[in-house]
Amino acid sequence: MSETATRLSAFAGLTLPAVRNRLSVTVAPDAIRYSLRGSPAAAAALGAVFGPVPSTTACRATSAGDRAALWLGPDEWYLLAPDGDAAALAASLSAAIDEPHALVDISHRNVGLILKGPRAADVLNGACPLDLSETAFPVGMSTRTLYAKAEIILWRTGLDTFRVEFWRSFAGYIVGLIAENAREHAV
Amino acid sequence: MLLVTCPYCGPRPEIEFRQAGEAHIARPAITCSDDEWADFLYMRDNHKGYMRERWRHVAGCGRFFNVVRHTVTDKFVASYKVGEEKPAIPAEAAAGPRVEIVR
Amino acid sequence: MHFSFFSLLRQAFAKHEGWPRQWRDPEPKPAYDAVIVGAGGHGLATAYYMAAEHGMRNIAVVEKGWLGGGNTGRNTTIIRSNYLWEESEALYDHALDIWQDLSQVLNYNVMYSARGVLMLAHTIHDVQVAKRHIHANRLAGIENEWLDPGQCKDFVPVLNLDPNIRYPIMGGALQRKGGVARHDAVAWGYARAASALGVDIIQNCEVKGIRRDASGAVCGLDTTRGMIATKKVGVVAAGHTSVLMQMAGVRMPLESYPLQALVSEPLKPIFPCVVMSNTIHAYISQSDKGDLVIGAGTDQYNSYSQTGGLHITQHTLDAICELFPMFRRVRMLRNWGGIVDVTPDRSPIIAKTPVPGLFVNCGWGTGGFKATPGSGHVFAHTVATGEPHRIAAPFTIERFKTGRLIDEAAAAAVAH
Amino acid sequence: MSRFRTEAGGRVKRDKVLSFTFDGVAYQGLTGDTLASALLANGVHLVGRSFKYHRPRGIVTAGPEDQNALITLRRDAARETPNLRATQVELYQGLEAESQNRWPSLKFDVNAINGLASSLFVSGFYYKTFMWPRSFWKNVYEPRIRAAAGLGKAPAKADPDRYTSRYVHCDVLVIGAGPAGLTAALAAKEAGATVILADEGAEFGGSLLGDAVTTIEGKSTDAWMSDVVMNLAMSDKVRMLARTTAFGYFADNFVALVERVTDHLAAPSDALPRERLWQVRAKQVILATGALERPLVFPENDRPGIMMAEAGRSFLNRYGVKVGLRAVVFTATDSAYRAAIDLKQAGVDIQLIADLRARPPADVVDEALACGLTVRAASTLCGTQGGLRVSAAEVGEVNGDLTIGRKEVVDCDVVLMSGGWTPNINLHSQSRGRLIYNETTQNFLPGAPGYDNVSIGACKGTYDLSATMNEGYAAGEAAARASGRKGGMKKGFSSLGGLAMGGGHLGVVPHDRDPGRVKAFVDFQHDVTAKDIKLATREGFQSIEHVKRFTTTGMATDQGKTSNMNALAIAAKAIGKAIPEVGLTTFRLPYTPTTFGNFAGTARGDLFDPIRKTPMHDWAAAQGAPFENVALWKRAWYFPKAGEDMHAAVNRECKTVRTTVGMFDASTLGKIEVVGPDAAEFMNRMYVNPWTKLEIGRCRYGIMCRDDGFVYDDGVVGRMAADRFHVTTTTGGAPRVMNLMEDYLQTEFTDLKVFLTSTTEQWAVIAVQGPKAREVLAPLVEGIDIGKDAMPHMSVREGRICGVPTRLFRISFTGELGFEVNVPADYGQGVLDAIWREVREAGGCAYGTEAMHVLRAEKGYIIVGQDTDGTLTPDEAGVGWAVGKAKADFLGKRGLMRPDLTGPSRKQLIGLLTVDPKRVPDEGAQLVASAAPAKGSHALGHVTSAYWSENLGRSIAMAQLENGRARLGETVYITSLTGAAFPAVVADPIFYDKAGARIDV
Ligand SMILES: Cc1cc2nc3c(=O)[nH]c(=O)nc-3n(C[C@H](O)[C@H](O)[C@H](O)COP(=O)(O)OP(=O)(O)OC[C@H]3O[C@@H](n4cnc5c(N)ncnc54)[C@H](O)[C@@H]3O)c2cc1C
Ligand SMILES: NC(=O)c1ccc[n+]([C@@H]2O[C@H](COP(=O)([O-])OP(=O)(O)OC[C@H]3O[C@@H](n4cnc5c(N)ncnc54)[C@H](O)[C@@H]3O)[C@@H](O)[C@H]2O)c1
Ligand SMILES: Cc1cc2nc3c(=O)[nH]c(=O)nc-3n(C[C@H](O)[C@H](O)[C@H](O)COP(=O)(O)O)c2cc1C
Ligand SMILES: [Zn+2]
Repeated sequence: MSETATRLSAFAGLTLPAVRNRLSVTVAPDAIRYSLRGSPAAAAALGAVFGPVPSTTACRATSAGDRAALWLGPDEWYLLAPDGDAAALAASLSAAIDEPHALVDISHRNVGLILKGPRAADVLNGACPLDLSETAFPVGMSTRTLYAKAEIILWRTGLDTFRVEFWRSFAGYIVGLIAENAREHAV
Repeated sequence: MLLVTCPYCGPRPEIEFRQAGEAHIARPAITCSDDEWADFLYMRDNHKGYMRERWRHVAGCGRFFNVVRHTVTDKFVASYKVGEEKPAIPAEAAAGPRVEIVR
Repeated sequence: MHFSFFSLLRQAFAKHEGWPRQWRDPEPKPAYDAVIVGAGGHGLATAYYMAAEHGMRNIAVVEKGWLGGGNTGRNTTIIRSNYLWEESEALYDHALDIWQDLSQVLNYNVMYSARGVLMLAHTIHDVQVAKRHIHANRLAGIENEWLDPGQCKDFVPVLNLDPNIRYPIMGGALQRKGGVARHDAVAWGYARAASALGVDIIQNCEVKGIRRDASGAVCGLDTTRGMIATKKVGVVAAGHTSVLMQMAGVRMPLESYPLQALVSEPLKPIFPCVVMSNTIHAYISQSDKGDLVIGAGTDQYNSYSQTGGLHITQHTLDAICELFPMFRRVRMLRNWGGIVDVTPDRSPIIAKTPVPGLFVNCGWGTGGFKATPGSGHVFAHTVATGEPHRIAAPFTIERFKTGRLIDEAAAAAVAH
Repeated sequence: MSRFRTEAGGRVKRDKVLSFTFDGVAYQGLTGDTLASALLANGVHLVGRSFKYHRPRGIVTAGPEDQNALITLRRDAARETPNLRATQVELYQGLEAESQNRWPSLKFDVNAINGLASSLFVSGFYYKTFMWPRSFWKNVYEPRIRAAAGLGKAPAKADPDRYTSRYVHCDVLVIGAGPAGLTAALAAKEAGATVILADEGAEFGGSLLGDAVTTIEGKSTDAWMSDVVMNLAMSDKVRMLARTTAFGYFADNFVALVERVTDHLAAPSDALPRERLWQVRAKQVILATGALERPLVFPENDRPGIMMAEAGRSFLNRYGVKVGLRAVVFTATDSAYRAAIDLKQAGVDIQLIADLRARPPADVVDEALACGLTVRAASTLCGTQGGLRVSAAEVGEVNGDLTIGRKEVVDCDVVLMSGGWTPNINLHSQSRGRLIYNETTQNFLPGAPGYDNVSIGACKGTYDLSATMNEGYAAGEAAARASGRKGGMKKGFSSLGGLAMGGGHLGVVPHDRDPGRVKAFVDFQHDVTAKDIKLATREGFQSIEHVKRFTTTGMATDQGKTSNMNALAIAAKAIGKAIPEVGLTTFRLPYTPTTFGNFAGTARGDLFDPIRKTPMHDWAAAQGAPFENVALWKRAWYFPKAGEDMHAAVNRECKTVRTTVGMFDASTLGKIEVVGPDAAEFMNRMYVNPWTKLEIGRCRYGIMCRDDGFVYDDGVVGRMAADRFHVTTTTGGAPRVMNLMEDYLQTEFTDLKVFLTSTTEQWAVIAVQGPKAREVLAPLVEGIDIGKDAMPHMSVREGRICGVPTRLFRISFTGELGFEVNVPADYGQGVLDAIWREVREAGGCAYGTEAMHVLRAEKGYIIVGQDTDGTLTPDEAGVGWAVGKAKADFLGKRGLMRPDLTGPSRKQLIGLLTVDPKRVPDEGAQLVASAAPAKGSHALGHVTSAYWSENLGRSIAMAQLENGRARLGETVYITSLTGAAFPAVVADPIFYDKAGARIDV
């Protein structure tokens, strides 16, 4: 029997930008990620076992401990849990839901970056068209949106901290673009 | 860049959306005539004035929804979900003179 | 007055006091044998050929604004005939033939400039599509040739041939007879020639209604300058076609979108031809005045506003700067929009309609300027004789019912 | 210090001297100068040549509206920038500028000879001539016209500078930071709004910067401005953007600003972008863009040294520069008196003020007289003298009947003119606002706005300074309230001094010269004279849009900022209509010319479009594979060994797969997880195939049409569970297939309980194909019996490989025994490493997309998008067998029933075997009936795919051919770009292993 295959991060070989104390960019740790699609009732049923109850308010994330559920659409949530046996967790979650739904493992489809620092919003606004002021995009807000020509999920986890999740093949583009947009903040 | 109001997410920039053509064009039954099928596939009001059209918040909540928008001013006047009652089309304001003159 | 160097010289001595109006400014008559709606290039050309080749003199062109002010006055003027399908090849090449001596025929210098149109290929798929066109065109007797990257560079020295760019250039299809012309002059030249043959060109005259008699046939037009009786109406209204056809109760397979274009500040000659890239979506040429004339794809929504979004222009110019990185420092002078009437198969409609006496020439979308003379020529025949010209025959409305599309878009996804 | 630099005053830093060159000549200027003010300080007025006649041109204004002072700036070979306005270029140490559109030199320009023929080169002359002989247009006339036209030269090298962009939102965007904009920003800020204040200038203050006499709230303008600017700058709610032009106003209060970040710096940091595009969505916009001074249209009004009066004042008060030593002031406006007074007080000889008006306001005249100035009412300029610089003005008396009475030639080295003020309504109009024409002031003013904006101050025609500031403050407060803030207090401002800006004249002034000969310019850059405009109207160009296009007036780089009103007045008069009836031409973006780089921004090089890479990309790169662009993906094309070219590599790869085994990265294929109780029914409706009976663990090749009946996409679909399908799509088609599915699910098939998730990137996919495929995988797979019977062709199993979960498909796009290993993407490389070891051990190879294409063509498998083109039905594409004819409905069923899709002589997919087996046709070549088809012959079809097949030792091709299946065995001819068409025999498209024996092992 062959040895177990090791993981290779989509960020391997990429240099993450940083601007002194104004911006740090780190890779979010490996995690279980699911796409949950179904009715709010299905989401509520899942919440009962998952921890955070997925929000029915648009564009809001709920979290409990190290688990989170991000509202992406009226029948779609993005679930995050610490790395582990994704299939087993999925089975136990699905078992708790009577409603028709889909719980699909996308742990490897998506990757995440954490942008932190007083210039994080500005660097994001270098290519994201949303209003990232605290009033328009408060802590706890989550949504799919764009970073230039790439689709991202943007989640504000703190006043100056954002988590950006996206499909792994875009890693080079997004890291490159963040670096380009961060450059002027060094001055 | 237009500001499109998604009935789920609120006002968001146009680039997050795809316009998906005239709204409320029902897919006829398979037994329909060639004319009816052509109407469904290709014929469009292409109205100058208020138009009901579909958009999809593709880089957002992913939903298709309907709007009423004016195709001359490009202004949106209503957004509504699939299956919701159609909001009324506002009366067309009389076009004033291009240049008003004061003395 | 015949235009020539000598008339110019004579007028120079006469302080240019003697130039007559280039076209008459008549009051609308109560009735005409036929009325063309829309004084764009296509409408004016139609009227001209109706008068010149079909002897119809009691005809009018009515225009809601100023003649040539529609898409004719706001397009990037690319002329070529290397389309894919035989029906399109015949139509566009017919136009290209007429372009050759149009200035002489109209006695108006339309500045047709056969600078060559180079369509770049960036992917293997592009190469396949380009070669398919070249083979098809050659068979049809339409010149179109394949250039390898080095030959492309020779033809356009400012081209970025770096193999490491995002979409490296793998070659291109060149039609040498393709080029550009002065858009305004085309409208003006046809207007002047048509007017001289007796065609009434009536500007500031918007059609508000199409009247039909008891049999359902067309009998007149309601306009902002009064009712005009006529038994034949040719609608040549580009972006506004749906609006007009609605007046006669005919629904069309058309959607009107904004299409933007822009020019740079004038520069000394730097760009010798026309370059189009379908994959990265932009096209460019340089006008006789020196401005770079640039365009790309439509905005995504239906609109009659003649403006569009900034992001469209951004994508147009990021593509241009990728191909020609020295142009980043060049500046945009003006950006505008037109209203293009797009059919599902991206081919025009030049046809009779279900309404007797009502004819329509539309659906040229993003690429009808090049067809202006040919379109007018075959549509004149259609309106004058009541039956489609041989070349126009496939371009019916019925094709959308039978499925006999002439799908230039599916085959190549090329605009203009 | 030169005679033209004042001893003191202005905003320049006198102790900071800068050197610069213009046309190679070294000069000195001061920090705070523009290139224009620095040149004027050195007595240089001649800076350029006009477009058509190459007439000498001098600096006319002090701002962005200048048409003449266009120069090229050179930092290095790649940083050459043409057509910059010297009036906006801030001086820096070492600046190198050059004049344009002249040869060999600015002072002696050969093309000035055009001017001699100017009586020929009237507007639109080119439409009337150059038509004979026909060939001369292309070879002789056009090249000459082109060479003479154009202004600066495009840079020759790629621009190394960077451009960035930023999206921002605010409550109130204030454009223009003159007294109106400053007070508006102040009020909005105080009322609690978030504010962006942008001004094109290097400093905030607008017209106040050129004002030395006014006081505001008892302070000097200087002191007042710096207090306000400081107050605003201290607030974290206000973003202050200098050197920032609002150039475009788009729908829904989306405004584009461009900030010039480094152009004014001698040695910019390379961390900084050259320009920054601010894309602002503002709740409320306040337009405070001021007014522009108009030239007067009089004979020979274009000589260098003739400039706007307020520009003369600005150069003096702001830059400490006297624009001349002896001035004639020619005005129809009150404000020029202030210029005359200021200049006189600075020591300039003001020869006289010639006022066109018969009765200029007494207070204005009295003040001038009190300062010792000579004022002549009812006076005009009938001409000027001078070569490269004005040397005298011909002042004439205007009689009551507009004839000219007494005339006098007055020496001067500068003429200051003022034809009145034009409110700057550009942005209001871009925002689709309506216009009001004020007949008294002869101005177009902003009417009802198109979006939430308001115009204030001079751009709305408010010229009184206190009134302007009160208007500004009120507007700022109101805008804050309208954007949902609490609002603030009312406040009144008082000022003393200010500028009287009344009066004005539109069109040609009275003169006694021959109007048919004299040149009175309207558009200086394009050499459009009053008589050109009259000629246009005479020739029937009566719409102002026609006049513009025929004469090119207003089409110059200033877009008519200074010329449009005069042109309009001249045209209106010639046509005999009122000005508002003739109307303005359309205002368009950009407000001032804006670099392409600003629009392109960061989208360049690798960031031009996302580069999507598979999890095994770097491995393939390390193996030396070149990549092919497919949609946004990079796919490994082939894997050359040392010394191999593409053909050799592909031949080897193809052989190896059929003899031993090959490994291929198929990760880019689109994948969609279709889940839900109605999943099978959904599949039935979306695909032409039937799905209900597909067993769990089995796969089927699916074809998707759109409702028009034409093939849209294809892919293998595996049934993972009763309610779960693993759907694959083409690489390029993945997003649009997903979109189409969502569309029908959300809006058409709303009765179905089905949920879609894209899993394209969840799975890395490694195809293992070839007789030894099973052997390669066997040692790595756990929990799946991959034996022939346990796992037949077209099946899927879940288990583990290399210790990680897999969805293992037994499918084949090569016609060999084959598997596609799906593993969670991060494991892709690890699993590939293990498979690669086994593959090498088995004597196999890695293969790329090219070999994949050849192998599938040997088997007659189509590629959607290559063998189909959006115009083919499933039957024509050779996959008619897939259609579930018994199904009640599916996408395309009704479309396929249309008459033309069922009619005869449609095309069909066939194979072609060239008679010369070595000859590989071009993909795209046409099929014809003979070797030398007549021009215009009908094409019977075309080649869709063609390759050299090393396995078959000959070429193979797939093609679309009319009635193709009925023609098997017939000979058709394939067109060639290099010679005659060549023969090929129509064949079955399956060239290799027709029976499929190799798959089923
Ligand atoms: C930005 C842009 C770039 C383009 N680039 C190219 C290119 O490079 N090459 C190319 O070949 N084509 C190009 N095109 C397309 C081309 O411009 C058009 O296909 C062509 O000009 C159409 O000519 P037309 O005479 O049919 O229409 P238009 O010139 O639009 O004329 C239609 C006329 O009908 C009038 N009208 C409408 N309604 C009424 C009414 N109710 N009563 C009276 N009159 C009415 C309108 O005012 C208008 O003048 C481009 C188009 C645009 C907008
Ligand atoms: N040119 C003038 O308007 C002018 C001249 C002399 C005196 N005044 C006095 O000033 C008062 C008017 O003040 P105001 O504030 O209305 O005008 P202003 O001219 O003082 O300020 C307008 C400002 O807008 C800026 N601007 C214009 N278009 C812009 C754009 N697209 N993007 C960015 N910035 C842009 C200009 O650079 C300028 O600084 C008058 O009442 C008069 O007393 C005005
Ligand atoms: C081929 C072409 C070249 C043009 N060149 C110029 C130019 O040099 N200067 C200019 O101001 N506008 C130029 N324009 C744009 C016109 O001014 C105008 O924007 C266009 O005709 C659309 O009309 P509108 O902007 O009035 O709606 C050009 C337009 C075309 C189609
Ligand atoms: Zn939404």
